[in-house]
Amino acid sequence: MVKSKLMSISEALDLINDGDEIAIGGMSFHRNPMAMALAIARSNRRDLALIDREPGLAFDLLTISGRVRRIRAAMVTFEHFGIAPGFRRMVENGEVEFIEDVCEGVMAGLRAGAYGVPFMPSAIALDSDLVQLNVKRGIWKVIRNPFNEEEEFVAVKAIRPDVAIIHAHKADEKGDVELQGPKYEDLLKVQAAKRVIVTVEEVVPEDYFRNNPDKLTIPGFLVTAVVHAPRGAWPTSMYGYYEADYKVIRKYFDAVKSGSNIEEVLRVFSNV
Amino acid sequence: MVKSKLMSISEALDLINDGDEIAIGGMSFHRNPMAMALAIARSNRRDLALIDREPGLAFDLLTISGRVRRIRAAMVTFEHFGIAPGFRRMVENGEVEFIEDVCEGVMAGLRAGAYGVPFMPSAIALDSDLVQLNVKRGIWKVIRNPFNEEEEFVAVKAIRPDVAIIHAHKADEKGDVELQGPKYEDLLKVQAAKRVIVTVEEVVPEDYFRNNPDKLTIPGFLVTAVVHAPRGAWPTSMYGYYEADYKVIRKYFDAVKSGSNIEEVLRVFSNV
Amino acid sequence: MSSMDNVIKCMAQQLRDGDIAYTGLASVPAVLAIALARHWGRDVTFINVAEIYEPKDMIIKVSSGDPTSFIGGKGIVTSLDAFDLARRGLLDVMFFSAAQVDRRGNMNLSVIGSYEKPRVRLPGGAAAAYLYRRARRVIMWLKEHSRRTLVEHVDFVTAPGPTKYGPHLTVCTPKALFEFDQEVGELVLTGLFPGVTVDDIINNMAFKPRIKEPLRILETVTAEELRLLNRWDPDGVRYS
Amino acid sequence: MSSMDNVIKCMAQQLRDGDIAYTGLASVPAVLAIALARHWGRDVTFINVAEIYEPKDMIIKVSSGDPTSFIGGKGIVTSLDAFDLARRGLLDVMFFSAAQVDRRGNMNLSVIGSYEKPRVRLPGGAAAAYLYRRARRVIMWLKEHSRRTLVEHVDFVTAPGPTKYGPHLTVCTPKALFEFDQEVGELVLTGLFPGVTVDDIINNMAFKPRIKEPLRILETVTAEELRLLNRWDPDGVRYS
Repeated sequence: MVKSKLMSISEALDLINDGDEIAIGGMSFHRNPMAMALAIARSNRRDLALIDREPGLAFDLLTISGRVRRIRAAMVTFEHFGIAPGFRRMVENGEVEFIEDVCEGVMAGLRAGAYGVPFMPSAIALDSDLVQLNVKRGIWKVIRNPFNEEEEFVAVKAIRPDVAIIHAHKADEKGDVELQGPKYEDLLKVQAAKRVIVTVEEVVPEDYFRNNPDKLTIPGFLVTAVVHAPRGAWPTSMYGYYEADYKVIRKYFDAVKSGSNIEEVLRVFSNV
Repeated sequence: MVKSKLMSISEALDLINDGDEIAIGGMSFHRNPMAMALAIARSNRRDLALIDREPGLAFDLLTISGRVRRIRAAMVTFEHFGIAPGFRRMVENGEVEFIEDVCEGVMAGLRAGAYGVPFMPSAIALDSDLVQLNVKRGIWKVIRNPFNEEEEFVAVKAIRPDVAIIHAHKADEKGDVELQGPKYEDLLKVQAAKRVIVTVEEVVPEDYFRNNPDKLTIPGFLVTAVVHAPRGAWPTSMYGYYEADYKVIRKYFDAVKSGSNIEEVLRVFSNV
Repeated sequence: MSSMDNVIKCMAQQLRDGDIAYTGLASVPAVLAIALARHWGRDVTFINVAEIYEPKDMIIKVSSGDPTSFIGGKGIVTSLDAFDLARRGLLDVMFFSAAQVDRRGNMNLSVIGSYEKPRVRLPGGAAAAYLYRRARRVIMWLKEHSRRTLVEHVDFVTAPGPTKYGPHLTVCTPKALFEFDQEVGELVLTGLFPGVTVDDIINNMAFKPRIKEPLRILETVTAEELRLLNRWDPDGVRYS
Repeated sequence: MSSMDNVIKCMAQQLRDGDIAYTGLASVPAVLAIALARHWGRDVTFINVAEIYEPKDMIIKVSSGDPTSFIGGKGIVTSLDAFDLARRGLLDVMFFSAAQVDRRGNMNLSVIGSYEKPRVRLPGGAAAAYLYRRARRVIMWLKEHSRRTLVEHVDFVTAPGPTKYGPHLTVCTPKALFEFDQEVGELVLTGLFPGVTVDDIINNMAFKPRIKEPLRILETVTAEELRLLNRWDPDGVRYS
C-alpha cells in the first residue's frame, strides 16, 4: 500500500541533516515557511546553508539562529523597514558567509537544477563586480555562445539544494499540493531539491484533487513530507488566507536591530 | 486608449508572411488550431516552415497544403491509425524538407527561445545518428560542461518562431487567455514566438479574469491577436468542451493515404 | 485473446511498487500495462503524454494522448514536468516501441531504407534519443516478433541502446522476453511464452541472441485479465 | 507634500503609452509612479514582484511585494515570466533605486566600504546586474540627492551602467533629473525642480555632471495628485 507522507513538524525536521543546503520558499514577508523555520531555529542542527532569491523574515531569522553557516541570495531585504537586520549584523560581523548572487543567477541555477542539466546560460552583465567573485567561488563561469563565438555570457551552475521548504495552502497525504496565488520560484525549488518539505494550512482528502483537478500545483511524487501547520506562514502573509502581521515583523526588526540574542528574538513569535 | 486585439481570421492571416516559421499548438489529435490551419491551407502563403514536438492533424494538413517548405518535429504520428499520412507522403517524395528533431531538442530549443538565452544544454544521447545530422544543420552543437570538462552534451540553439498559433478556451480583447487542462509546450511557444495568434472558443469581458484571477494562463502582453473561433479545434479534441471526432480524422487519414489532392482533402472538413 | 494481450501482461510484470511511469503517444499497450499492474495492486504513479495525472479509470481511444481517455485524474502534470523528472534521474519507467531494435538495443523510429531516400518514413523517435540515457528502466514492446523488427543492425540509430550505466531495458514480444545485459552490452533472451520454442524465437529474428538459462516461462493473460483489458479497451485499439 | 512626491511624479513622467513596466521589492515609489501615470491615462501594463497582474487599484503596504496590496488583478504573472520577457528584450521599463550611483551610471546595492569588511552591508542588487543589460529603459530614483548617493565611483559595481546599446537610463532625485547619454557614456543633468539652482545640484553631488541646456523645469505634484498619492499610500510608506 501507499505510504502516507503526512508527518509532524519534528519528524520533518529529521529530514534535515547538519550541513544541508536549504531552499526557502516564499518571498520577503509573504508565504514564508515560518513554522518550519522556527522549528529549525529551535533545533540543534548546525552548519546549514540557505538559498533563496529575495528572502525575508524566515531567512533572516535562520541567519541569526546559530544554525546557519552560509547564505546565498540576490537581495535580503526588509523592504521599507530597512536592510534585513539579522542579515546585516551577521554579514558585517563575519558570522555567516554571504554568497551575493543576483536574481538572474538564482533563477538560472534553480532552472538548471530543476531541469536536470549542468548549467544554464544567463544574461548577467559581464562587467558587474559580482562576476569575478562568483567565478572564483565556482558557481558562475564566463563562456562563449557555441552558436556565436563572439558572444560571451555567464553560465550559472545548477543549484541542487538538499532540502526545499515551502508553505502552501492544501495537500493530501500523497503529497499533492495546491498553491494559490503568487508562485515566486517555489516550483523550481521543489523540482531542484533532493527532499521537499511542504507545510500546509489544510490537509485535504485525495478526492479534493480528483474533484478539482485544476487545483493541483505540485504532484505528490515531488514531495517528501507534508506537515499540517495552520497559520504556518504567520506573521508573513498567506495569499487568500491571512495578511502579513507587520506589527510582529516590526517587533522582530526592532529586536534584532537592538542586538537581542536569538532566545529573545524567538520570544517575538511565541506570544500569539 | 488600449487597442483591442480581437480580429477576424483573415486579419490574423495577415500576420503570417511568406517564409515564416510557425509553431503549432496542441498535440496529435488534441487542441490543434484547426480553424487557423484550414485558413492557412486555403490561403496563398508560401514557403512556410512548421515546428512542433509531437504534432498531428493540423501539422499534417499544412504539410500537404502546398504552403509549406520545411517541417521540424520529434514525431509526427497519427497514433494507432498509423504514420501521419501527409507527412509520410511529402517526406518520402522529397516535397518538404524534414528536420527530424527529438522531444528533448524541441523542448530545449523552445525553452531557450522563451527564456531569451542563446541555447539550452540538453540530455540528448550523443550517439544517436540524429546528432551528426542536426549538428550539420547548425541547430545542435556538441559542447563541454564548463563546470566539468569531461562531460560532453548537446547544446540546442534557441527556437524563435515568427508566429505561434494556439487554440485556447477563453480570451478577452486585451489578449488575456484561459487555457484549461493539458498545456503541452504551448506556453513556451507563446513566449518564444515573435507574434502570437490565439484562437478561442469564447471571447469574454475583461472582468472575467478580474473575477477569476486563477483562470489566467497567458497574459495579454504576450498575445498579438485574438480570434473568436468556436469549435476551432474540431475535429481534434478541446479539453472540457468537445471530444476528438475520430470519424472525421479517419476520413482525412484515408483520403490522404489514397493520394487525394489538397482540394479533395479539404472537403473532409467542409461538410460539417 | 491475441498475442498482444500477452505482450501487455509481460510489460505489466516489469512494473514494481513505487515506480513512476510515463507513457507517450501511440502507446495504448503501455497504458494498459500500467492499468493491469495497478489492478494487481502495484503502487505505480502514472504520468502520461495526455498530461492527466493519476487517473482512476480509463477508456482507451485511438490516441493515447486523448485527455478524455483518462478519468478521474488529480490534475495536470505536463510532459515537460515528466521529462524534467527524467533528466534528474527520477523517472523509473518509460515505454517505447520501435520499428526495429537490434542486438545492442539500438532503436530505429526514423526510416526504413536510406535516410535521405527512405523506403518508409517512420514517425520519428520522439523522446527516445534522450530517455534512453535518463530513464531508469525502459520497457519496450514489439507488436511483431520477426526478422523485420529484430535486426542485427538498425537502419538508423534514432536512439542508441543502453550503456553499462543504464537504463535497464526489457523487450516484450509476442513470443519472448529479452533483457539487456549491461556487462556484455546485448539483448539476452530470458523468457518465452508457453508453446513457443527457442528455435521458433531464433528463426524469427535477424540476430542470434545469447540465452540466459533456465528460460523463464512467461505468464499468459487470464480470463479475468482479458475481461479487464476488454473493459478498458472495448474497441481493441491495442491490436491495431 | 514632500520632495519624494515630486520624485514620484518625475518617475511617472518617464512612462509612455504602450509600456510594459515591472516593479520589484522595496519599490513603493515605483508602484506609485505607475499608478500616477495610469491615472493620467497612459496605457502602462503593470507587472510586479507581488505577481499580481494588472491590478485595478492599490493600497500601499510596507512591502511592495504584498499581494494584498494590489486589488482586482487579472491573474498571476510571475517574476520568472517578467524576467523572461526582459531577457527577450521586451520589458520596456524597470525601476531601481541604489545606495550609490556614479557618473557612468554604475549602481551599488552591495556594500559601503570594502567588500570583505563592509561598513554597511546593503541588501544586494537583486535583478539589477542583468536588467541593466536587458530592460529597454531603467528609471532610477534616489531618496537623497547628496555626495553620499551621487558619487564619482561607486564602492562596488553591483550593476554596471548602460552601454551605448542600452538601456536608456533616467535618474530622478529630490532636486533634479539626469539622463544617461549613450554617446558620452555619462549621466547628464537635464532637468531641475522649481526653486533649485544648478549650484545647489552640483554642490550636493560628488561628481560634476555635464549639463544639457536649456535645463527643463520639472513639474511638481498638484494638489489633486497629492490627494491621490495619499489615497493609495495613506501611511506615507513612500517617505520611509
